[in-house]
Amino acid sequence: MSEQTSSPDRPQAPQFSVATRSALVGKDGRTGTRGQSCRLPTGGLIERARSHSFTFDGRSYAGHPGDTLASALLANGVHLVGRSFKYHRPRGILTAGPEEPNALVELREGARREPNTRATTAELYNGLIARSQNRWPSLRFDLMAINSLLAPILSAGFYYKTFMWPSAFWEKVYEPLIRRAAGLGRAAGKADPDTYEKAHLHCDVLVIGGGAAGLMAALAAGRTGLRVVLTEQDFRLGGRLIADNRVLDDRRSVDWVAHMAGELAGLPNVRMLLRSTVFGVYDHGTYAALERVSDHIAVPPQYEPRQRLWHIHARRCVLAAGAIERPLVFGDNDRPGVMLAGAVRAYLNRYAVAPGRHAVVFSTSDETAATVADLARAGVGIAAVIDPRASVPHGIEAAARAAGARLIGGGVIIRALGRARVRAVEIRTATGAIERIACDLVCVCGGWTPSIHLASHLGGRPAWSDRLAAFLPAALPGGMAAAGAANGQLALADALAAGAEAGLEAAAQCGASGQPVAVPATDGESTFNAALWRVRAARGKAFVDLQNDVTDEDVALAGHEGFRAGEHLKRYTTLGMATDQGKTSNVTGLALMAEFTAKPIAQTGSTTFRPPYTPVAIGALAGGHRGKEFRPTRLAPSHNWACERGARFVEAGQWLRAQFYPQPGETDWLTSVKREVRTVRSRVGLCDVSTLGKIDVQGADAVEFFDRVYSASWKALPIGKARYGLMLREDGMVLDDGTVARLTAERYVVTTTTANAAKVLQHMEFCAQWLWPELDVQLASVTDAWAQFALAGPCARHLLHKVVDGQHDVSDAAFPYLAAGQVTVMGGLPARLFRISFSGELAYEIAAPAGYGEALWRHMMESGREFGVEPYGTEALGIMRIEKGHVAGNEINGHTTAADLGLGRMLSGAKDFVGRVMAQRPGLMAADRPRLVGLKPVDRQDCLRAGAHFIRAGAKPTGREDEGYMTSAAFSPTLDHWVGLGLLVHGPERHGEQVRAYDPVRGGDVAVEVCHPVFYDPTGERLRG
Amino acid sequence: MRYSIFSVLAQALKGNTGWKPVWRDAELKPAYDVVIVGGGGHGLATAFYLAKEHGISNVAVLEKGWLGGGNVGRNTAIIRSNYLLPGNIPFYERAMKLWEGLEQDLNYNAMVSQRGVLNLYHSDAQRDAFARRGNAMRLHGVDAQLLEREMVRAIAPSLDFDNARFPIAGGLLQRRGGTVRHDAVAWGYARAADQRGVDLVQNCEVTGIRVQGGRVLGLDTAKGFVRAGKVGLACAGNSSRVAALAGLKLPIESHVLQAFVSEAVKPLINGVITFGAGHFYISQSDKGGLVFGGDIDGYNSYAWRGNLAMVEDVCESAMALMPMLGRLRLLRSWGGLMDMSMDGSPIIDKTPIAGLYLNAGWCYGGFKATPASGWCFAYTIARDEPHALNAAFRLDRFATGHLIDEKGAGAQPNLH
Amino acid sequence: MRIDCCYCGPRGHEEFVYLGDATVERPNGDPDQPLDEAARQRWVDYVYLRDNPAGAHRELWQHVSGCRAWLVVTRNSLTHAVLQVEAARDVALGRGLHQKPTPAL
Amino acid sequence: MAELDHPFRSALAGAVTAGGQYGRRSACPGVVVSEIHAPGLAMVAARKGRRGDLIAAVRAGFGVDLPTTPRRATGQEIAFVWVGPDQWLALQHPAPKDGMEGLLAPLAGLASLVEVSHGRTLFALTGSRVREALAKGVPIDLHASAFGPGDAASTLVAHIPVNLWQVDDRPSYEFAIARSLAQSFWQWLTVAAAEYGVQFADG
Ligand SMILES: Cc1cc2nc3c(=O)[nH]c(=O)nc-3n(C[C@H](O)[C@H](O)[C@H](O)COP(=O)(O)OP(=O)(O)OC[C@H]3O[C@@H](n4cnc5c(N)ncnc54)[C@H](O)[C@@H]3O)c2cc1C
Ligand SMILES: NC(=O)c1ccc[n+]([C@@H]2O[C@H](COP(=O)([O-])OP(=O)(O)OC[C@H]3O[C@@H](n4cnc5c(N)ncnc54)[C@H](O)[C@@H]3O)[C@@H](O)[C@H]2O)c1
Ligand SMILES: Cc1cc2nc3c(=O)[nH]c(=O)nc-3n(C[C@H](O)[C@H](O)[C@H](O)COP(=O)(O)O)c2cc1C
Ligand SMILES: [Zn+2]
Repeated sequence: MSEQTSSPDRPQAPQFSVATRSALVGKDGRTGTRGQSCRLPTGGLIERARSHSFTFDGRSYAGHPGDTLASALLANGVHLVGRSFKYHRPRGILTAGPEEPNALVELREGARREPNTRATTAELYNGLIARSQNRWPSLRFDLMAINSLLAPILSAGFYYKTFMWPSAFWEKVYEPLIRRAAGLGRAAGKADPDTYEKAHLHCDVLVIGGGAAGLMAALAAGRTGLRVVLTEQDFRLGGRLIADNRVLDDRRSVDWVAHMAGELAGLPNVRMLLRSTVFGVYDHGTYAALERVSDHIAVPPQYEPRQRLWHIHARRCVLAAGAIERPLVFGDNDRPGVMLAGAVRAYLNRYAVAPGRHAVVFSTSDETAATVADLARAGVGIAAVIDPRASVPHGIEAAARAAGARLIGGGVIIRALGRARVRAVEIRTATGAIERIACDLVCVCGGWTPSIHLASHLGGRPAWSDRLAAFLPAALPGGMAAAGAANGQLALADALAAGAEAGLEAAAQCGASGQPVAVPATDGESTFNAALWRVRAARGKAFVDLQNDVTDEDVALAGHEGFRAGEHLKRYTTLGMATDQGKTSNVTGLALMAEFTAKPIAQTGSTTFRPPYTPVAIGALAGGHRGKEFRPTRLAPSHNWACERGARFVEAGQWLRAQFYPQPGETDWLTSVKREVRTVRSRVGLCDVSTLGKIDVQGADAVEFFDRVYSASWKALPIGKARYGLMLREDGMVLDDGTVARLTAERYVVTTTTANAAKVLQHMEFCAQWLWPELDVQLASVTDAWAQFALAGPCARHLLHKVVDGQHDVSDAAFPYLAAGQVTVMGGLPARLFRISFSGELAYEIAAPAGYGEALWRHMMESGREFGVEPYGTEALGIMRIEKGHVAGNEINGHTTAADLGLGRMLSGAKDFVGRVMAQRPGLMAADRPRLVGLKPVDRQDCLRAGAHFIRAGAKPTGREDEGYMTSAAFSPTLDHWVGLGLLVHGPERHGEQVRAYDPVRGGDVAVEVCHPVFYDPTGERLRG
Repeated sequence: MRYSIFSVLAQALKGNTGWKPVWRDAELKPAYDVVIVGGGGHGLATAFYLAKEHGISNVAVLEKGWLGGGNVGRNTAIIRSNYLLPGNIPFYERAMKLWEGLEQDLNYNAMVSQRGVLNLYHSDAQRDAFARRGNAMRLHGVDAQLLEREMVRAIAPSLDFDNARFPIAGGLLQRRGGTVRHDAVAWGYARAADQRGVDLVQNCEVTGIRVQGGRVLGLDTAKGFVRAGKVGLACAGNSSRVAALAGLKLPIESHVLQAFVSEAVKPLINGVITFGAGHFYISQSDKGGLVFGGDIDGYNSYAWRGNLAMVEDVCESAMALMPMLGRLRLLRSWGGLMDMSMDGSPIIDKTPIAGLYLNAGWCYGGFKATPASGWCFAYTIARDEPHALNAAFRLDRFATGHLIDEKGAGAQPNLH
Repeated sequence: MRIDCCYCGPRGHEEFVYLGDATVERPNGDPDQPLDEAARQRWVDYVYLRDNPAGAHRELWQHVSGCRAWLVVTRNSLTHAVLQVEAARDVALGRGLHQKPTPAL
Repeated sequence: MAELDHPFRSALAGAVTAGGQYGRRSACPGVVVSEIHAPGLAMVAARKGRRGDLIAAVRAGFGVDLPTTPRRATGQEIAFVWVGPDQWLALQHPAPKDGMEGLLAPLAGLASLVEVSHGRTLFALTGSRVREALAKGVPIDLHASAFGPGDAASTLVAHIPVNLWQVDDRPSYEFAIARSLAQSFWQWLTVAAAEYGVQFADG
């Protein structure tokens, strides 16, 4: 496959470079391509014509397109690839797939460094850079390997029993040491420079896995014409068929796969996603898949993501994820060169790599025959074939004979010898004799574990099969069926047939029918496996979970200490908790626990399968939603103008609002904000309040509706008037405040606070649809439709005259405080005018269609120049509302009742409304609830801070003396000192009293005087002026 | 047997063959003075403190599955006492104090690690709200520090300070906050309770509560009937179901909360960090995995598993806060069952049925409470009255209006 | 999770907001009704107490990013299987409690 | 009404260039976007118990059968998109002189009418790769077999609420986005479609 990325819409059939493949390899033919001493001279699905150079731990090597990092390393004779988690034991390559526990590397460099990358799935590209990890100073010489000597102390759970004394040493000494020693690779520590994207895919039938079963399923379903998606985690289709040498209908398996790929590519309704792992199954037919779009090249091409997260919505799913081979548990079974037999076959057949020269095969499975044959065909010497069964099946015997290999029936390996690479094995024969056999490769197979993970993600527990010595899917997610090795149908013929049937059945369940797909004839095979969970009386450490260094002794110890349930075993020993999630070890661990506790495995139970099936980059799960694009940004109508004016912005929910508008020469925000406040108080200012929620309410019962959702009564609100209203939650606390203006007999416009706009609309819809569906009331959000600007200040009316068209009388008499009406502005533009004031000045809000908002704003700025108009931002807005004692989000914070806020008079006693009854509970009516007051510093120079707590003067600051807190504070340019609002116990009765505003987290402790919350124009003359 | 470096060394020489079971797998006896339902952190701690503080050791803890298999075995292990409201602070601070002495109390290393909890703020209003909380903590003698942006940068330089949608403005730090090895809490309390004679009975689901004349008589269980002088319920996410066996209806909904762990990497983050502009928090386990989480999934569920949208939401926040996480891989996600109460605060109280006591409503924050919850619940059961520390956690507060609503979210559990 | 909105078809639950139990009834809150102990308890039941069943659960969702309809969804809280989706308005009207208010004075 | 001195400002002003190309340069960009300038839009919601009358009135007055499922029905100039039970988005382009509320005035009493012409930004999208680009955000199935001309939906795209409908089977779609979010939507679209090349055509 070329370096061009495969685009999802152009699925490419895998291209095989099989032309060069020849059956047998000469004895001395192993020198292979350019320094790749272990590359077989022919064969393999690699592009020999091209080579890729790469480095591992700084040394350069060569490989070919079609290689993984692991196969390329093995081609170069590199077996030592990593160090283990706990004991820092040298480790090699165990598998040829995503289940790899050992061969984890740091891939790439700099900000793109990816720790813990499995060499067995990393596709080779030119210039690939990889390093070994979790070793110091070097892979060959790792000082931490001392842990191996301490192993008797470092048994499972040892840390719970020690490091307790002295107590303070845990954080200071022990833990930092443990933390430094733990962990695997190093994170880049820099922002990820690549991009990720998400996409949705809908289909009738999803087929997970492109092996024998999956290909058949996809074809069978695809031929019915339904929309079929086939996902394959590998960069090639075929599964075991490209790893093994099989014959299907007289085709070699690789050719059969190519043929099937061609068939599928010819069906426009079938979509193939390669390099795409289905990693999670979620409710109601949602599958999450990760497509590695650009991981097989050094850097993603411009405009393309590194990876893509697919949300696949499928009506039916065929799980054809195959099976994972199990290693065997014997002494020092972790030595580099000990490999899964199936992986060895994959390296021989698919990658044309001989992972050794002298092999020992140690297997409990009838598949040994294939391993022996493939080794022999590749010219690898076979020192011995060891089968623990007393009577070895004929097939294996024949294969061994054909290969000229010694067959040791009833024997076991008790220990592997060698450090950085296995050099011999110690075996015990049927007679009990101990013998040593030299070798550099040990092919092990302890049977197969069906990949049932995805079948269990929704909680369905798998069922134990004694016959297969494995768990099989049971209680599958709705719409899912399993086929092939994933379903325990290990034999190829069975897998093919099961796949074809499952594909057709899935289609039938979607209502489509088709012809059965002809199942190819296959060469026969025996899939029998005799479970051997561990070699007894082994020597050395016998690992069950290789990555987390969990041994059979650890399992035994857990059992001994009472951690016998499968889940206890896992948590106590960490078995199955490493990056491979125990794909090669869980079943063995459970079986050993069953053995130690003399219970059936079914009773020990499997541990829980959880997403993701294989680890998924966090960046991919976030997609494009990071940085500034984390959440959408809402822009107000004057945004553009404010940018031109150099405004500072502040986030208000999703909105960006102008916080203040600095002028040339103003260096600190306070100077700007003071100026803005003074402008409003002395001349006129303009503020964009479009972010307030606006809801259009119509209907014959709109008034009745308001009566039920607001605390006060609305029956007397005349047309052309607005009023302030308060809304409670059903629990009696204040939900929001805002205005309601009556435009016509049956039409109103409601405003909400910016923060609560969405919540209030939902609440009103709830009331209208669920609580009182009999009312004739229609709600529509018009927040975005209108630009709304406040113009406030003594000159506001002068400015208004210049904006509102002449025919409208906006004199105080004709348009008094709280008037509301429709007008035209700027020569015919329909607008709405409200005389409401948040600042306490004479003020109006003009609303115009949002597209003309900027024009209106510019117009007002221009025509107001003669009055000295200036824009003001949220900061000045906030100061002025504090000066006026208006409550806002800081006070309406979900903790306060109307009475707390001094708004108790707004609760009508004459009607039912949301929150009325619950507001009468004793806890909400208690006399000692903190209530709204104003605060000023006794020493007028002192600064006030919201968040300070009130302590009685002279009292010691303790929790018991806590009497409330400052909700809002601001420097008042009008009064020339700080002012605050707060909630104080018995507050309204304490005006004039001095209390402490205690703010230890900011070092504040200020004497403040309690006062009425309205600091400015308490009688409201100005706003009525 | 006592645990220490000496026992570890001695056992090492013997090939680790001499260790005793951490607890006896007890058989259910016909009757107990007190039966605790639920072998999670709170149930086990309650049993321990009943024995230790009140000399009541004829006690059984009944667990329907395996000990510690509930939320105590799946939470993100954060401990802190940075609460706002007076009903909460002293209680959580007691928990913190008990954590600080836990190893010695239990002779078990649960790895209480006070590496700090940092809550980020992103606006002036949020800063003031944090100041209010920090001040409340200080008034109650709890440590709290308000940090400005540059101080946060010094502690956690790898956060996104330059390109964020919601820029970091500062943080509230509780240095004594941190994490504890969650499973070990269950095991440590189990071992210590067992050593004091408490029977820990696994695979023993309670299926009925027998009440006679307004007084609790005993329990029907998967292993038969057991008589009980007093019964304490500590069933976390399953509280409503178990309370219903006694005819009680609770102000609780069960919701799923997910958590996540990444592949293990070398140390990257020291303490706990929470994002203030989205639901996200993160720490790094001693093993090296980044442990993180976000909001609850948001609808009633007993399914112990989460949805994809929340996974994505959490990872979006993760990337917004720490864009360096992009190439690290999510290793595992899981869900637990939260007993979300109507005001977001717990209940430790007597019930209308004599001899029946309730410990529930922990929401997503009950792990940090474990020692104090066990301590107070034991007190309430032993003395038949609440201790001052849990006096506010009353069952009738919803009727009286004495709510403890830290978030001010009102009677909607999925908003707490 | 996917909810089959009775108006829009199956959508991801992230398009919806959740409110909770749909079986609780808002009691009469008219001020002329006596607020005796029983009435208080009805309110506490309505606002705070929940059956919280493990199994079929009738619950309120709003398709807020879709058609904005409030829905009564019957869903199994153990398996998440959605058993029924109804328009809340229809359910509410079907309860028959709702009569047109007397005209505003 | 005199043409105003102060022009209508598109929510995309400053963020796009007419004729501009975004993402991969290409002679035939895979996605072609334009903004439908200053359309007339109104929310039409049936008054309680008047749905039938409303449907009849719309048929009589505008020659359109109001859809009762998520679809868009078009008349001579006006179109109605179902957006919720008993709720439609009426649109006409160019906007009628007296505004949508004026145009729809005959429906008064049967429906509440709310002018939202300036509340939404309308995007028209087409191009050979438009489905692939949209799949990166639109969660619903836009495959020809599942969604065709006249079909409409409201959903979330990259956290942004959208109303969308298919116009023809080239395919072309129109998206209505809250004005304040139009730039965020555009930002998402240019990234999603970058690999196919995006052309912003002058609408
Ligand atoms: C993902 C996640 C993250 C969290 N993060 C934190 C955090 O960082 N900090 C924090 O403070 N808290 C956190 N929590 C909350 C915390 O885990 C819980 O509040 C706390 O564990 C609950 O108390 P517990 O340990 O007693 O519960 P559990 O461990 O759930 O114990 C309850 C036990 O009762 C048993 N039980 C139930 N019904 C019956 C029955 N009928 N018969 C017998 N036994 C029964 C259950 O099997 C279970 O073992 C988190 C929770 C989750 C799920
Ligand atoms: N003889 C034996 O003992 C024995 C044992 C085991 C397997 N086999 C062989 O295994 C094969 C069985 O066929 P099969 O199709 O069931 O299995 P398979 O292993 O051939 O194919 C499974 C495919 O699924 C892919 N896959 C797994 N999980 C995935 C995921 N989450 N997302 C995307 N792709 C995923 C794998 O990469 C693989 O290509 C036969 O060839 C059979 O001969 C034989
Ligand atoms: C703090 C913490 C750290 C964890 N670290 C890991 C880990 O490193 N590897 C792993 O596989 N799981 C880890 N888990 C998750 C557990 O495997 C498991 O998923 C979780 O306890 C819930 O149990 P369940 O998945 O069996 O239901 C961790 C859990 C917690 C709470
Ligand atoms: Zn809908």
